Amino acid sequence: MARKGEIVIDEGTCLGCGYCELFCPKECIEISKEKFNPLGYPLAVFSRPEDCNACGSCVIMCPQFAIEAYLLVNKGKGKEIS
Amino acid sequence: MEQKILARGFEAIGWGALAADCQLFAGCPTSPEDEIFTYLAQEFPKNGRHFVRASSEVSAINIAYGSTSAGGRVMVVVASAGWGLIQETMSHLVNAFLPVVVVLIQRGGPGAGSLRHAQMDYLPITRDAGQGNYRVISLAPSSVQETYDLMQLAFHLADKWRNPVIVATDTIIIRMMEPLTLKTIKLGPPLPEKDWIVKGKEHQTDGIRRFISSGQGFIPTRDFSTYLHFLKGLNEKVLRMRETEARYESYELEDAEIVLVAYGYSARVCQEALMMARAEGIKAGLMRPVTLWPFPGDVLKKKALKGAKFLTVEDGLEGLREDVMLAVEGQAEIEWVNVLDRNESGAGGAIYPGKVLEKMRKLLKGKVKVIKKGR
Amino acid sequence: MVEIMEGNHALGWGALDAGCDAYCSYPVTPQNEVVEWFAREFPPRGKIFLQSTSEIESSFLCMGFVAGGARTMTSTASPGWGLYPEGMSHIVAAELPLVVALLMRGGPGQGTTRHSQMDYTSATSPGGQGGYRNIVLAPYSCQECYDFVQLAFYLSEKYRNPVILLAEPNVTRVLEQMERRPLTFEYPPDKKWALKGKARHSDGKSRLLTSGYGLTSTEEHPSYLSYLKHLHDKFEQMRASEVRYEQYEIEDARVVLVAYGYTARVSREVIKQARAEGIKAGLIRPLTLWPFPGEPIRKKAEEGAKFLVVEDNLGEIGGLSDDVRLAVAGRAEISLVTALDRHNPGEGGSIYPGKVLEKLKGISQ
Amino acid sequence: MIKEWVCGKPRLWRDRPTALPFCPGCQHSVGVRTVLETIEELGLEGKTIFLGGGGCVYPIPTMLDLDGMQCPQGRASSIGSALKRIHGREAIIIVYQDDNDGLAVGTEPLIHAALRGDPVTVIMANNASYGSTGWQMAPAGNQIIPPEMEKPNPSIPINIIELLAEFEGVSYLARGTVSSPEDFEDTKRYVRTAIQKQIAGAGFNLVEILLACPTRWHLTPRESLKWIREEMAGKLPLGEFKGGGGI
Repeated sequence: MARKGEIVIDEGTCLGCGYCELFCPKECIEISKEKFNPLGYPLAVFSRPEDCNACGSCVIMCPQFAIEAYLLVNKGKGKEIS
Repeated sequence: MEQKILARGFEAIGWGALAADCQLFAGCPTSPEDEIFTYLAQEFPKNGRHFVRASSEVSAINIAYGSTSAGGRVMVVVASAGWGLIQETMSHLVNAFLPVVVVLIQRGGPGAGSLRHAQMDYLPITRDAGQGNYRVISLAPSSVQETYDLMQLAFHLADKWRNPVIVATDTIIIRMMEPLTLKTIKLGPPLPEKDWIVKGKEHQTDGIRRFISSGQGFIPTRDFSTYLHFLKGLNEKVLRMRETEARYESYELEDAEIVLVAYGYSARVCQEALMMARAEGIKAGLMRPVTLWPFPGDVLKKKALKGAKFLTVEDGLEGLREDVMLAVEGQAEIEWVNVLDRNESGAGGAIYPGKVLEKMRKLLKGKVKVIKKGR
Repeated sequence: MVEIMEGNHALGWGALDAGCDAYCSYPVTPQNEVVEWFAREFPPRGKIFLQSTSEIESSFLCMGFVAGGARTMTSTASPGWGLYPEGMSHIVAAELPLVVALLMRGGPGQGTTRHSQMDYTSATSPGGQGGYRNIVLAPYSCQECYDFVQLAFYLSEKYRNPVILLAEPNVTRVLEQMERRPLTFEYPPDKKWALKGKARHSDGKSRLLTSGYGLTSTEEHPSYLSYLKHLHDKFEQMRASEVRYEQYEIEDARVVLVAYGYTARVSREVIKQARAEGIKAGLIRPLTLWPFPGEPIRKKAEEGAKFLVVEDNLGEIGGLSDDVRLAVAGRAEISLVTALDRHNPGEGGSIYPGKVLEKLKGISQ
Repeated sequence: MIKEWVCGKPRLWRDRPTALPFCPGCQHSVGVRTVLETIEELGLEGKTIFLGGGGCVYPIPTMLDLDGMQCPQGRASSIGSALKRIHGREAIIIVYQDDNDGLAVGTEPLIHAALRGDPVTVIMANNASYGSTGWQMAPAGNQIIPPEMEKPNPSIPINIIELLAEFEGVSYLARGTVSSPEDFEDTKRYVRTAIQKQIAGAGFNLVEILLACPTRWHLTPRESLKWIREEMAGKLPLGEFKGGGGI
């Protein structure tokens, strides 16, 4: 089964620079036109989760360290979800 | 008709330098003087003057040393963090009798300190911070207009005494915006022509070479033959400066029982405190030194002999208090408001008029520890 | 065991016996002998000797040595001292201990290559930014060079603040008898603040040093004002408990000389000659130029004594004479013997006992 | 299904409630990430001393769970040389300097640390500007700064790699960027080689990282990265220039 990934973007620290959107090979992230953080910066949004394989390109390019990447696996020592 | 504009403190420094026909600016971008840097980068080249971005304060002051030897009026701008780097060359400028205007923007100290305002460099400004014994006239503006005027005075005094002059301002004064009247002020008789500058033998009118050295006394020069001869010359110059160049402003000093002593932005805080005190019936007055050195101590001595008490207000650890103690010579009580009396503990805190008034009331009731012991 | 040695080398032996680990400086006349001693004696003992590229570099290399917890010394002379204020201000701000030996040479500027006492003010009311203070010790013999440098290491670590040894080359170049007996001090136990790498600290927590407490808050100093209050209290503590001075024939003295360094040795000779001629003269010699011993001077002023400050600089514009004026506070007359009273106009001129005695007689009528 | 953590904020970076003190698109934190990840991978976090310079990088040491120091403007490589002499092999010294810090007032410490061959690793984060001081031009950026900035006194940008290449004491010199994930991996490899050279005591090593500073260049973050690849890397070529290919 293909690698299935997921990212979590911390909206308190994202400043909407757009590097994650630029470098995601699968275009899963988008700088939203509606959501803004308290300082007025546009926020990055995980718009197309289906293609994400947790490659981490967005994570290493984020200057605010705002993104955490996870891998969705059947078993392992990670956090249990539904 | 004089032009009247709304200007900020750092622009007044630029306009003042242009009014005094300053030929060269050398500096290295350090907060909080970066606005001056950006402003002069536009203004100086536009008016055919040199703007030199040095790699550090050490090279900035030495660029000034070189260009003043060629005769043009020269200025350097440093912030407190970087002030320690120019002291060796300041001492060399004094030995070589070379005029340079150094604008110091005081910020929190010591070390990198803070990026905000402070008045913590009183002692290094007024004493010989570099090697050897010397003194340098230091002027302290407390408004945008006065910054503009004192810049012109600084260039005049530097050329008159052939000695560096310090304009000691700070982060608040350079960032304030106030009305500014642009007029070149008349500063006494025209100064003699600089016949000591170096420009290549053939350009000298008398064809004789000129020689500038900061080792005067160690080697014989045109003006001084031996070390003692040089020391006598330097000592006499410093004493004449001390007698003739002290300047201060006084506010309601005549009947004052409490004399506030403060310079720069602290003096404006004291003017406010003065009004509040007078409203309460406290006979208070303010002496604001315009020249930090030579310190205008005589007026304080006269007030001390008439039984006045003193309150020095300074946004620093210590410094101004020492000069007041020296001037008053133990004849009066001296209380002290300093940086530890600020209103809040962050780097942006400030001394408020209320605090000054509170100390005045305590001083009147005599409930204050009298500062008699030495430094 | 008594040895014959010059003061420059005594500074080195004293540093060694105080457990100095690292020395870094830039050679400048007249302190080259100190640099040469460390270059010869430190490397074979596995200690660090580093000649820097300028005095600015010396001060910041030393800041690195002390930040790592090494007991460090540097030395310079007047022309180099003009480049130290920036480094000193940062070292004081980061609360790091350092010993600085400063040999005074004629100034200002390039100045002469011989002695003077013209750096009193730039040592006691420092030239760097921020209005800080350093303890300043003034040895005037080879033995005192040896003893004071050990005291300087102790005081610098006790207060985590640089200590300056102020001396003249005509004192430290003279061959004199001295006895090498190490002094013991109660040093603070360990340097928890030093940088070694997180794992090498007992509690495994990382350390942070900074010289910008207005920009950064740490556990030790959460706010800028609490930091400044701490500095202020530290300087007041030094003022209260670190004053040191010596007095010679002071009880019945009608004229009190105040001097340190070589002019203090001149003054001791003058007292002998004056007493032989019936003039009751005494000497107060500050061992710490900062904190300044104002107390004994104020006491003699209240007794109605006159003062003669003997200092090889431009006495009129401050230095020792300012501190005496502050202590006397207008209660007594102060006269000066200054560099302008030197015996010959060349750079080698000095203040001789004859000149001081002449002035002494003038004011004791 | 299990959610397994892959990567995210560097472990050595302390938590902070608000956004980093950097401008949007500023890549100083990405430059530091190359260093932090390398230190973690080589298991050196207990021995590392992180020295930050002045300007925009000044707050970085306060945010790291490493022994560190906020050094005065330009003096970090001197302080690093001294610390290396005391601790020797026991400590790994990382000097993280902005180019306004290292190439202006810091030239004397940098050049003489290289001449002495002190085995410290200097990361020269070059964004061609003075950053928080007011975004004046820094020595490395003079001529190559975006065109619309008129330059009062243009001077040739310092190419620190060429300057230090001849010194005997220098064991490794490389220049990379972080303007794409591939560049990030290259730069991280350079940083890793530099630290390994320091572990082996092979002498002074320096890695220059070309970083975006959108605020100073008056470009959007995206345009800044494109500008680095096209303009900046043209004048300051990338790659390993001395001591490449392992120890």
